[in-house]
Amino acid sequence: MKMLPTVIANLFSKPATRNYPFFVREPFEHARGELINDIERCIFCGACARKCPSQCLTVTKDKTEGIWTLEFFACVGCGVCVDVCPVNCLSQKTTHRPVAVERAVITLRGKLPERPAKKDRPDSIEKTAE
Amino acid sequence: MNLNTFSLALAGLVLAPLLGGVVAGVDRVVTARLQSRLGPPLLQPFYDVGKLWSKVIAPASHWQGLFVRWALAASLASDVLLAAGGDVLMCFFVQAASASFVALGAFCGSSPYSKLGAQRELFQLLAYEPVFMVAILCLAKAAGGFDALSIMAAQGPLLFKLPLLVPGLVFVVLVKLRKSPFDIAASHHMHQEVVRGVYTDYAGRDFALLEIAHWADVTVVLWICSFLWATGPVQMLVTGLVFLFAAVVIDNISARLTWRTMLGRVAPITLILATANLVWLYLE
Amino acid sequence: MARTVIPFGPQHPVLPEPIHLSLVLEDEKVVEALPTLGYVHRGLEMLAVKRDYNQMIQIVERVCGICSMIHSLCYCQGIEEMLGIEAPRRARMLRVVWSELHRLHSHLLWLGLFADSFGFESLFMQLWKIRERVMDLNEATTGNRVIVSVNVVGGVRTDLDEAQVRWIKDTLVEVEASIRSLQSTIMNDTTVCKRTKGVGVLTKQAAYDLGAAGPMLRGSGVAQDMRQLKYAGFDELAFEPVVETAGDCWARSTVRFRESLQSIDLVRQALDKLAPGDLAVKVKGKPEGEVITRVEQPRGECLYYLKGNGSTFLERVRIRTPTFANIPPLAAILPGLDFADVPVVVLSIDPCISCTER
Amino acid sequence: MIDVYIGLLVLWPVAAGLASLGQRSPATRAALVMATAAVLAAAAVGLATQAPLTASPAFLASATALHVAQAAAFLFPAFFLFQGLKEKHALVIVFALMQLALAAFGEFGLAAPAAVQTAVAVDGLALALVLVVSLVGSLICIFALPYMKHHEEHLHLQTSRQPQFFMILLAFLGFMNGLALSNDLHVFSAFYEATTLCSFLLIGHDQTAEAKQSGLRALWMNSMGGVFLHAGILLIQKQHGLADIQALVNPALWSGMSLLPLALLAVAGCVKAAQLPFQAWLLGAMVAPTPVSALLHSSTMVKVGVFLCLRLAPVFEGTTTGRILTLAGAMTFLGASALALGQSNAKKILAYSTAANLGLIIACAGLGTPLAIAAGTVLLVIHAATKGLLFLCVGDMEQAIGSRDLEDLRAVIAKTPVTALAAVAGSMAMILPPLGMLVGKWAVLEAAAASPVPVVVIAMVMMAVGSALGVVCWVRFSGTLMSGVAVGPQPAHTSPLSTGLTTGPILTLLAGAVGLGMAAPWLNALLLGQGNPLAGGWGLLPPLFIVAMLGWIIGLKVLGRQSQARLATPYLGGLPQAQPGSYVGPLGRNWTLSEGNEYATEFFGEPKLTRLAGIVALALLLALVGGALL
Amino acid sequence: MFGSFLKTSQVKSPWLMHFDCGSCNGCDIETLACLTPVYDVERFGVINVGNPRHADVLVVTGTVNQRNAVILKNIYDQMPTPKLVIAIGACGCSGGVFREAPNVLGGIDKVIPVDVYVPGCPAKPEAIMDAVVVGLGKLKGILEASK
Amino acid sequence: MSIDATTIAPANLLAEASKLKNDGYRFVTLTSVELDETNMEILYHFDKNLTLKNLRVPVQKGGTLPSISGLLFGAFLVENEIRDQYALTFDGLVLDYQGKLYSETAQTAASSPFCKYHVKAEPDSKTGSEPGIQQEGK
Repeated sequence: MKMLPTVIANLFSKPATRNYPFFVREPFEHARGELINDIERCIFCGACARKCPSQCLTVTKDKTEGIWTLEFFACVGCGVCVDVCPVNCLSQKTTHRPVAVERAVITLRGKLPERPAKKDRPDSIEKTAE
Repeated sequence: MNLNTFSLALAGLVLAPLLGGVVAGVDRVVTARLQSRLGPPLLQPFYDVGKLWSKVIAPASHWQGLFVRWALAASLASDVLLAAGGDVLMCFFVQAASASFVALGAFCGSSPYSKLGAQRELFQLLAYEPVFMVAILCLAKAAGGFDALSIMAAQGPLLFKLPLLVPGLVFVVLVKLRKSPFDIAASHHMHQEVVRGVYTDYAGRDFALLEIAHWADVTVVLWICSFLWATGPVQMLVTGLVFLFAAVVIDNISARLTWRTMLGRVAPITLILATANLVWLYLE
Repeated sequence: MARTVIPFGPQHPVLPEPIHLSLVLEDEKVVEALPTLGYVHRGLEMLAVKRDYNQMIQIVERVCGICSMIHSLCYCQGIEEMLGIEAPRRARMLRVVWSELHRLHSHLLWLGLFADSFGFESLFMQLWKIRERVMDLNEATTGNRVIVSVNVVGGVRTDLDEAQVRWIKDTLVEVEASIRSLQSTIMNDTTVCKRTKGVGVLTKQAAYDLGAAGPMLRGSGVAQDMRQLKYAGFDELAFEPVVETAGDCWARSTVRFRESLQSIDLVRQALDKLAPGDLAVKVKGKPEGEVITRVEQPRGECLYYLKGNGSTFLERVRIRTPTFANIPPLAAILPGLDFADVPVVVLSIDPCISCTER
Repeated sequence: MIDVYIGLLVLWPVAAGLASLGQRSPATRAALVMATAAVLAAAAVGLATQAPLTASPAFLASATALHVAQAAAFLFPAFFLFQGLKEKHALVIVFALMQLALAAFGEFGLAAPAAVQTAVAVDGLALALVLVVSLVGSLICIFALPYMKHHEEHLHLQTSRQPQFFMILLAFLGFMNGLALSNDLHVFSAFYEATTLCSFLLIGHDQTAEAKQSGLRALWMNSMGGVFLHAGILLIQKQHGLADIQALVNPALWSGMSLLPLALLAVAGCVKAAQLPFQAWLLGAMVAPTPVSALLHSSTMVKVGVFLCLRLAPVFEGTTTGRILTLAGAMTFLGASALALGQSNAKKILAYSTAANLGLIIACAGLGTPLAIAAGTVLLVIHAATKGLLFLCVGDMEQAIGSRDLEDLRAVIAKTPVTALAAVAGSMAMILPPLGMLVGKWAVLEAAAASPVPVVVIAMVMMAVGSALGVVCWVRFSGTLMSGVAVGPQPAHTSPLSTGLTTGPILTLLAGAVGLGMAAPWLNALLLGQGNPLAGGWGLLPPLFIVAMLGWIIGLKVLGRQSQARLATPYLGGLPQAQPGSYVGPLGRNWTLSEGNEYATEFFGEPKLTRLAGIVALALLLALVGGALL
Repeated sequence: MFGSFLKTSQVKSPWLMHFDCGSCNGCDIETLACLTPVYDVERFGVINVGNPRHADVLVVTGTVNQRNAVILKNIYDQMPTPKLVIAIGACGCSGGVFREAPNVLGGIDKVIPVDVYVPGCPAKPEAIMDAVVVGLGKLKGILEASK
Repeated sequence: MSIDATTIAPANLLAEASKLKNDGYRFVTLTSVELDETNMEILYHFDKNLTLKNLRVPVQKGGTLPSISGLLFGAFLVENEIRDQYALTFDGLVLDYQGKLYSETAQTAASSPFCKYHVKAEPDSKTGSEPGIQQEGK
């Protein structure tokens, strides 16, 4: 019986429901959503791939082209890669990643920079561990 | 049996379950609003039944299809009886038969939860049946006849003669609507410790038919409750809705009790109140 | 009398997480109950072989989504101890803010699930409605609703600005009012008391001997709370453990209810003591040696044993979570219960199976 | 012709019984039993075509017959006394001595009553009992043929005791018919004692210690009933100088007079009908072979009690004695129904249910209105058919699986489908509209509601609760039989006897129970004749029937379609099954899924409830006698 | 008309069943949050049912391990057709951060076919609602095709 | 950094544990640590007034320890876990899951998922090497 005032108040007030998807709330400023890579600026150093806790990023290079692959189904959105990116080409949108009906990976190709940046030097200990 | 009675009976057969469906829809919308939610569309129960109807699933028992249809037949028969102005006590017995078939079907199932639900359904039956039966005896005594027509023809609202019936009838409505605190055999929101209780093993089209039977039951119960103020169709409708609203509110302000509490406390108390009212009617 | 065997779980609607209980009933009274685990077991302690100690922060955060912040806090404190560094004061205060916000949302979540276990749907809805405000606080300040990912070795990643501090305080005033409006329902409502009082009683002695933790222990009258260890910023905050003595489900829910209000108070205290300063210290060296750290999770005492060998990879990460300690007491109190009370009692330990099995 | 019918009904079974005593050949015995069944059925139907009627066949009306009856009043107690002395059973001795004393007082201390006008009066009630005895009783005797053969094989007897058994069984039917037909109180009382004797012998038939003890219990209780009966008869003789039952049952005769004699007769009826607190003898009778239980419960013995009360019912209408009797009957209905719910022994469930339903009939008798009497009579007939059916089914299933515990009978439908389904149909006939028992219950309630006295209100509430208890009990009973998965360790599987002699009676009784059940409204109307107060109510039954039939036809069609369907795996919290009836659970153990019914022992525990209900019922019976004294 | 009503019903009444298949609780509580006042998926007719026999949509959170794979498969088999499976969170989609843990087999599509994947760690309630809508669209397509 | 722990022999374990229990210590948990190819140690953690007391018990791989679950029921779960993960057996477990607490396949010394150094149980027919300790993992 103690709940009576609360439920009656609920009946006569506006429901708390946000009518998503007809009404979408503005996302919070710092929300960590979809991970995107401005591939033009990427130097394919591989720092993100090494630091990623879920190992969902891979960076491979051939002679002229760098390939940045994101297995986005395994991405946990922690933002570690964004933090370690030396050229700030990685960023996170404030909106969540849309749902998908099939498994996929995101593969971005870009031109390699003229000279590898200094931070690209792999850490020997971590390398052997993987 | 004249043509008039026949058409009334037919109307009961068709309209009563539909009315029950609308009641279920109203219930869900009001429940949602009490919980500060927007809630489903009013016709959601009909979509649910339509969906269940088109599902394909292997039965849990060879017997369940049979019992579901018997339960539906009994529920509809009780509607027909009431609509045609028949004997309310008989209508009540017919409805109890429907509940028995539901429990029997659940016994035939293979999941332990289904059988536990069946046991609890029976305990529930044991708790509300006497109260409901005494309530009907009271109504009949106060109105001077057992048939629905003479009860509806009673002079003035019966509520003033039968105030002690109200807790009992609310109890019956709560049990029948499968609402807290008495949703012991199966809860109206889709889960509790016995999963879906007596409904656990019913699925697909059988479950859809059972839902329709449940609507028919709810109509009968609310209809009988509305006899407390049967001075006209509108008044009856309002009385029925008041009972429905009371049940929905109580559902939202109470926890589920156990069958031990229901059988040991609530049922005796409501029964004693109803009996006191009946004795009072006789002493008058 | 014939006995009924009920396979309760792993998939069961009142169990939020998979755990199996084989219940043997007689007239709906439990005569035998045996738990089975392993439906959430991932073996993530062994990921220490494949992930360095920094990446492990993200792993231990995901031991359990609900207590994620406090797991990483415990882990980071352990690594910091091994490295011989201490997080700056602002970082420690911020850790208190987020850990208490986590405790608040966890307790509200639990109170809701607990209400659902005895069929009180609207109370569940109401509590989760309030909880959404706390989730908004989490998301707005850290970027994620649940797994906030704020801890790093040596401090925190995220800062709060003045506007955010004010907003948190304002929101908490409303949240506190809403929670208090439900106090009488949770603690005094007739039907609720009927289902919780005297159900699943664990005496003080039994709770202590069986090694119960957290609200389970405090509900039985033992005033033990790891926050008394004064980790993070608790050394500067006024804090007294919440204790109830009845030892039943009611006592446990009351402890959690009162703790959620206490958490609001602690967040306020921490925000008031927030002084400008660094967010993290510079990390030097590699973890080496053994360390045990303990923190208080929403569910109770959480213990981390870490062993480093001087490389970036830890030798051993051992996590003892509160639910792991609470399952033996649960197994001890189940026999003799009404079947209808089984979910209530199981929920009353606030089972976090993903913590337990890791 | 009528005299011939009556003669056949009463004398043939006794003669056939005596003939069977000398017979050791099973074939001849079978032939005798079958012939008796045929003769009884034919004679009963023949009599029914002529009813209502009165007659005075020589073997009941002659001076010799009356002398035999007078002698019986001494001989039976003397035999009981002998038994009591032999077994050193104090209560048997006491009641036998009391009976002897009463018989002596009646013989030498009182003036002889006025001569009875007609020795036999066949009205609806008597005819109902005759039909029940001759049809249901005969079927049970036929069922007993294969059953007793199997039973004795099971007991490994050196010499068969079947000749004695069938002698008593058949004679019992004759005595019952005599009791139903006789219009002379003294002849009636002689038959009454004869049934006591028969039941004593049958219950003790197996001669185990338990059987003997149960037999003696039945003997002392029923001779106590005999004491009440004799006392009542003597009082009537003293007050009115009457022994003619038809003349006696005249409300005008009793206006303004103490109903004490009738109250005593009613108590005698309650004892025979195993009403609380006298239910113990009927429960004890469970140790006897199943045909005996079936006979005692359905067509003989207990029906004597309700028959006696219904006979006197018109006098009870509107009297305090009648109302207290209604209350006592309703109390038994409530108490015994609750006791039945707490039982797992299938035969005990049946026994308590019998006591309960007879309580309902006695409540009808107490009300005494034409509607109530009609309802009581319908209940009597349909209860006999249904309970007979249920007992035969339980007996058959018991022999198939070697246990009579409901928990062991779980899922028995897989082993003995025909019998199990018949049992389910029987239990449905106990509770479901529009079948007979329910229609009877309905009529009782409406009859009670017409009574203007608040005391009856309490009886009505008791009936409401008892009715709900009955529904729960029977749905659970049939649900258990039909349970989906056969589980738990099953008792040793003995060979079931599936001869035509077993299934024949079961199926005939099934047809009777359901058919009569369906016909109940018309049966009721037939008994009530003109001025049926429920005419309006009956009118709505046809559409109900139509809807019900439609549902049943569609349901059966679906059953036919689904009966071949592949079944879904059971929902076990997501756990898969290693093999049907088990799952792999904790400790790597293979957990057998077992099920047990809930008996809610804290509400329906036998010892506590028996004491409580017994005290209340005893108080009511004391009030019945005491109230009549005032 | 009856036929079209039935078709409409099937996409207007998705009863979902949630199975926690070794999730860290993050996605679980977000799934539950969907049912609560602020998100209230009952607007789309969604009810959280506890029994596979009544469920239309199986919502799975978490990674598959040796023990729960059997349960997951069993629950999926017990659901009536047509049915939808929604894999929630990084773990449900691929095993997420735990892919390389000793007792993890991977995402739930290792055991049962998945209709909709919801990325995120944990997936936001809005994303879960999106998944329900997308799944129903897919179901509608299947129903149209079967006409 | 190291922790304060008393090393005791397995034989003294029960006596020590019951002494701690009588002194009012609360059982917290066990920690199993793999030291090298052949050796492990189990740490027993007890708590009194927020102070931890640790017992360090050395044990051989695939060896057996006395179970303290009879004394402290709360220990049964963690002992089963260690049985599962490190294939150490405990004598007198009150509830023995037979190494199947977390998965259906019983763990043996040869297949203990949490050991970096696995014990090879059977001779490998291909290489013909003898059963013995073989280093795996890193």
